[in-house]
Amino acid sequence: MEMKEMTYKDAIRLGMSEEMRRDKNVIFFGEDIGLYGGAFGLSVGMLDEFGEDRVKDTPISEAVIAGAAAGAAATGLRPICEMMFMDFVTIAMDNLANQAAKMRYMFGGKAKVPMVMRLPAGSGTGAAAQHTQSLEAWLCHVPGLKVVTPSTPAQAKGLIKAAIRDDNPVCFIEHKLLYKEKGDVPIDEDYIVPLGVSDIKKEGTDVTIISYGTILQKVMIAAQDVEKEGISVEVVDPITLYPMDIETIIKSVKKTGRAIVVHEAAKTGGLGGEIAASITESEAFDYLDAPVLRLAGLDVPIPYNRNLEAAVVPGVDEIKNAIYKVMNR
Amino acid sequence: MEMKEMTYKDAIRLGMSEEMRRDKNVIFFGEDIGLYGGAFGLSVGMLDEFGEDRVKDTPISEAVIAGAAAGAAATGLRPICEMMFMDFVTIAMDNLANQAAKMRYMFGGKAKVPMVMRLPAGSGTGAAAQHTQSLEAWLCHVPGLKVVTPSTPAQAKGLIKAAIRDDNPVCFIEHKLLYKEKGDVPIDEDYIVPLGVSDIKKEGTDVTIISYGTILQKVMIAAQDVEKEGISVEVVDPITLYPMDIETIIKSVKKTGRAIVVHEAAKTGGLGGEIAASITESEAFDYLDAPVLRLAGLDVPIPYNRNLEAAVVPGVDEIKNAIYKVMNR
Amino acid sequence: MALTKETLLEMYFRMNEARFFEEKVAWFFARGMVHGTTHLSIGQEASGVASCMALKKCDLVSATHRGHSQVIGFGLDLNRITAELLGKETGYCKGKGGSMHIADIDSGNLGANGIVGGGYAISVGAALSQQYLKTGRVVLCFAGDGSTNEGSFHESLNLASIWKLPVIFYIENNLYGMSTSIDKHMNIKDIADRAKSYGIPGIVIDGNDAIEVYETIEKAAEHTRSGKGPILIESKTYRWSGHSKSDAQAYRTKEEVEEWKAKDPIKRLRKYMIENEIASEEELNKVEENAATALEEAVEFAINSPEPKVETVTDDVYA
Amino acid sequence: MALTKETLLEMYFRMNEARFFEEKVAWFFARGMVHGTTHLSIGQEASGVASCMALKKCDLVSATHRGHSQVIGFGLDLNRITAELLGKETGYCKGKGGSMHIADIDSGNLGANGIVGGGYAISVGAALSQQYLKTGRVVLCFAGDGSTNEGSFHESLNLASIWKLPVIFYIENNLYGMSTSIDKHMNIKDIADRAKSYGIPGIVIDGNDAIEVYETIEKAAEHTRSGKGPILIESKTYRWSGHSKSDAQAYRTKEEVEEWKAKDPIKRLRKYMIENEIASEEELNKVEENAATALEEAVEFAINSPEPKVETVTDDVYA
Ligand SMILES: Cc1ncc(C[n+]2csc(CCOP(=O)(O)OP(=O)(O)O)c2C)c(N)n1
Ligand SMILES: Cc1ncc(C[n+]2csc(CCOP(=O)(O)OP(=O)(O)O)c2C)c(N)n1
Ligand SMILES: [Mg+2]
Ligand SMILES: [Mg+2]
Repeated sequence: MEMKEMTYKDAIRLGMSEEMRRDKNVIFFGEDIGLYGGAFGLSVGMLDEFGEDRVKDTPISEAVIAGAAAGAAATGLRPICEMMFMDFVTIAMDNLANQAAKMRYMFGGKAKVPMVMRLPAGSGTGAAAQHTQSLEAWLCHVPGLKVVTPSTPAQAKGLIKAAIRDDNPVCFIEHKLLYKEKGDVPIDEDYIVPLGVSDIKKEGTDVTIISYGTILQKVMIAAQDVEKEGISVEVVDPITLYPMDIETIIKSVKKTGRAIVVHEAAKTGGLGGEIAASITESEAFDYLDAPVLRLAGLDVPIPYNRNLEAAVVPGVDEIKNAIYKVMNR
Repeated sequence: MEMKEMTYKDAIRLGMSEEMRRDKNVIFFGEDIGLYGGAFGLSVGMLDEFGEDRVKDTPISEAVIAGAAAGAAATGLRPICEMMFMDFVTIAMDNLANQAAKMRYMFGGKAKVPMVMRLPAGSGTGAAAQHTQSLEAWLCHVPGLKVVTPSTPAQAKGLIKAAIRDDNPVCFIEHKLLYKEKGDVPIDEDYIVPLGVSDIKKEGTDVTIISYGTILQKVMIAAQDVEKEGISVEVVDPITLYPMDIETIIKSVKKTGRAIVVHEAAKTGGLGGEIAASITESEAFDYLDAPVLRLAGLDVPIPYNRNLEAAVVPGVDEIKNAIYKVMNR
Repeated sequence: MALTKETLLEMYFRMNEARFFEEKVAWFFARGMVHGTTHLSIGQEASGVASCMALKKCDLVSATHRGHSQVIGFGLDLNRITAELLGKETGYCKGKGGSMHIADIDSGNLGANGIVGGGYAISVGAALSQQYLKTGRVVLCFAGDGSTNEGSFHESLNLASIWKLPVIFYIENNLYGMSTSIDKHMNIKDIADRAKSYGIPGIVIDGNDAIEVYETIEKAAEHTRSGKGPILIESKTYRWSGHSKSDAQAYRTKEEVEEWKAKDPIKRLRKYMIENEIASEEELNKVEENAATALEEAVEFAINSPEPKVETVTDDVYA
Repeated sequence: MALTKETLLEMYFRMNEARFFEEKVAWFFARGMVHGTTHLSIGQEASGVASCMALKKCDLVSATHRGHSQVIGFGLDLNRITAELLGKETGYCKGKGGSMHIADIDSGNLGANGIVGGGYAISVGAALSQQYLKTGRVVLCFAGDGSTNEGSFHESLNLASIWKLPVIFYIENNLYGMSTSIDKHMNIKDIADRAKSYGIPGIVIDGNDAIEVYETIEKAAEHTRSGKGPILIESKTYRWSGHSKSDAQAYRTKEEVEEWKAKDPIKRLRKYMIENEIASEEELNKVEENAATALEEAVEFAINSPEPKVETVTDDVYA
């Protein structure tokens, strides 16, 4: 596959742009996404290429952004809409969860709602409690939505394309701290990262770590570190958080006998519980040599101060300690 | 304790009324709660007793209902507000999760937000997808909120009183199907069900079932049924869903060696995962004779048709089968 | 375009269908034959039916929780509406939606909505599709007076205005949002005045006058179809029944209800046609009979339709 | 009440404090010395300061993400504001809030807000407390032009109007919501016109004229304090800097910015005081110097303050 190095952010833009070239029914709207290029500069240049009919600035009105996407999707378009920060989806939850997600089912299978909602998430930017949340667990608890999140530039491109082509409402969670991460991205316009397929990011035999998003990088560092000490870690990135390809995870845990779930979102009510419980109630239970551990954000709003903010999310050392813990049993 | 038989609904009203008599800073507002007495007739008579200054009808404006409660709570009142159906909290999530829950922490501990949001939840009423959800898992994933739910009339009274007296935003989830359930309720005005204390509803030795809300009744029936067959079930009702008294649950599981979590909310992303994972990662792991099972609602929006609706939520037979399953290992 | 006799008779037919249908719904509920709740629009038939009939065939409609007159006015099949009410497999939503979610996206019916104000943003999106795809179609968005206090009203009208979308926001002001009278839920006389916040036209009409409703919507559709942007219409009307199946109606007087019953929109249309010699008593009686028959057939169809199979509970969550 | 010299000098002092503070903030950011982002209100000092100063001592204020002038105008301590910006333990929020969440509920400052429009409903609630507790206090709710398109604006103004709450909704219209100019985000000229949707007064003022701002708010506070209900004020002003720390400002011309810089509210107040012989050049220079000194001290205080202990990260989630 021919590759080009680019950032996560550029990869998302490329994926969106390719789909917009391919299908004129794909449109894109949100706050300050046009001339300004989005709060993170992600969509810079898209207005120039696609024009005001297809790249549309909205007023600051998150509820109607989500609802209009649902309405447009149900009537022939394939809208991509953006919440400037994932935290603002709190304003759009009715339109997302009560309308977009349920329309098809409520109407007996007659509606189709092919929309994508882009959601920049996560902490580490010093933006404090209302601009740093990781709310994927809420979205995964809404039947009718799909929830995906890429952790590399290549995934970002392939996954946004798959999300746009999907006939359902897809929540596409982006990690702000990854925006500037670089990586090789297939330039093939048919390169797709299919929804619902977990990625084994690293093979190993002693312990399986399930993680996604920004913190996956710390997991990889921890995995490489302990490898030197003779502990072989398998790392699985689910990519699609809902509906999740749990089979791949279960298979891995049956092999390793140990599992740790690591995410940035607050621990209580986070996806860690869902994944841990799914593993434990599966046939992998009989293979478990240790309880499935969860390592996640503290149950606090995200503080502003840099040190405090950093203290909320597990670091490499904590991940290594968790590995030692499951190995020592 | 002197008791009086009354319904769950009347018990909530009694609890609210007692607190409003005790503390004139407790006020109550929401849609059609005054003259109409609320969509479920829960607050009938309260307008008469407390007058328009304290029992206030609002327009249909869920966002400001939640936000005004937060603002009033931060400035000296102790408001109780109502979402007519829990499903409508989707419209109020910003004010609830970004404002009420975070204010104290964001402001360095200086705000106090003693508000209660009442949330009638659950299916079984034929009200279809937008009037039947059980969204407690969302709320439990918001540090700064407390989440409680009573399953009996006595609890309902004692818990609403404790919620009103608590100095934090408390989400008080009510089960519509329980509204007409009768039970003995202490008439003592100091009767309180403290937040953060799980209730062992029934003692047993073979398996622990953790459940709450409407479906707890089915759990009790199933427990009594299997008791006749020689299986002794311990049933724990956490009552406070966040922050949960998990210690009582862990202790129970260490005793029984088996655990099942049963709830009505959709399985994926539901609290079942949280509870199961908390048990598994605790010291109870070493005592487990079987994986912790989760029994929960199907991952679908709630359908209208009576039979379909009933099929979404686990029934007594499914609970019994789950018990057999963990016992047979 | 002047209203033809044919159109008027069809309107009269659908208004009667709606009335008979809802009387039957009330009957079903009184007997506990239906699950859930329902919101009757008896008394609002001119508002719901004549407005839809003023649209062109392919225009779109978004309905409310009080949507029976609206969907019958739109021309949905009474059999399948009734079947849906009874939760049957043959219903518009295969029994999954019920009274509050009757929908038929294929024919442009974007669905009734259980969320008050839930139709606003959906309608904006549907109108965006029409504009972008240059279909020449418009969206008629039904909503109630109470719903205009939801944030979604504000965000939706503003966005529709900026983008000049082909959508008519049509507020059925029946004087109450549940138990709360309009003077308790807003501090202005006419909801239509809220149009000024968005720089769009706002019009008040007598929602019990089928002719005025029809002609206003026809003109409004023309306006918005031609690219002039959205329009807000306030249709003053009244619901005769309680808010939903259980409502003691302590918030209004019997006199008020009687006063409005005297303004029956169906009788009024009948009188108009007779006084203007458009149709004879006999013709109109015949139309009424036909409506009654249609309803009987629909009920029969619905009752004889099968329940959805329980296995279908997991169908259609995803496309 | 005529504006006393004392008040005017204090106003001038705080406006200068605000200006110096924000210039320093920009300096900190340019050097990467501050974490996060910030929104400067340079050019809006009259709007933010004079409005707060027109309140009575115990009145309440809810601020925005662009809240530095507002909280300085309110009279919060510059030391603790600066410390908060630097995330220090001595800051108003012990370092947990930062630029977007400076708050001091004890003194009636309900906090800046990171959610656009987040202050509306909070202010309604705070005003409800004042009304219910009969404190005689009013709430001044700051918001931006862009925020008036949020649903929360609509719901909050409507509820405040019905309940006749003592709250002033004060919109700082700086012509842009981030990059989106007002004519692209709404279809009307004056936001104050939106007051009509709620049956409350709506007033447009020159937000760069400290005197007009002060006098208008003083009258508005009187109005709402006396039980006449809320009021909407649109203060036309302009931000000189970009929206936040990173903004290429492609959406506006240099000429426009220069035009508004010529309308500097601080120079204007100075000119007014000199022309009306309220204060001499020397007096005013002295005030400016004092403001500069206050800022220097604040910076020193902040820089020398300790970082919060990492263990405090789990404090104060619950009361
Ligand atoms: C978001 C939301 N809030 C509240 C309700 C409960 N509810 C259903 S209908 C209704 C009254 C609606 O009033 P209006 O918009 O005037 O319509 P009407 O019922 O009079 O036709 C209410 C409060 C709801 N379904 N959705
Ligand atoms: C709910 C929400 N949506 C979007 C944003 C991102 N954002 C922050 S400030 C801003 C512009 C606000 O415009 P305006 O209300 O006019 O205030 P100004 O910045 O001009 O002072 C935006 C879009 C946010 N913080 N909150
Ligand atoms: Mg109404
Ligand atoms: Mg602005």
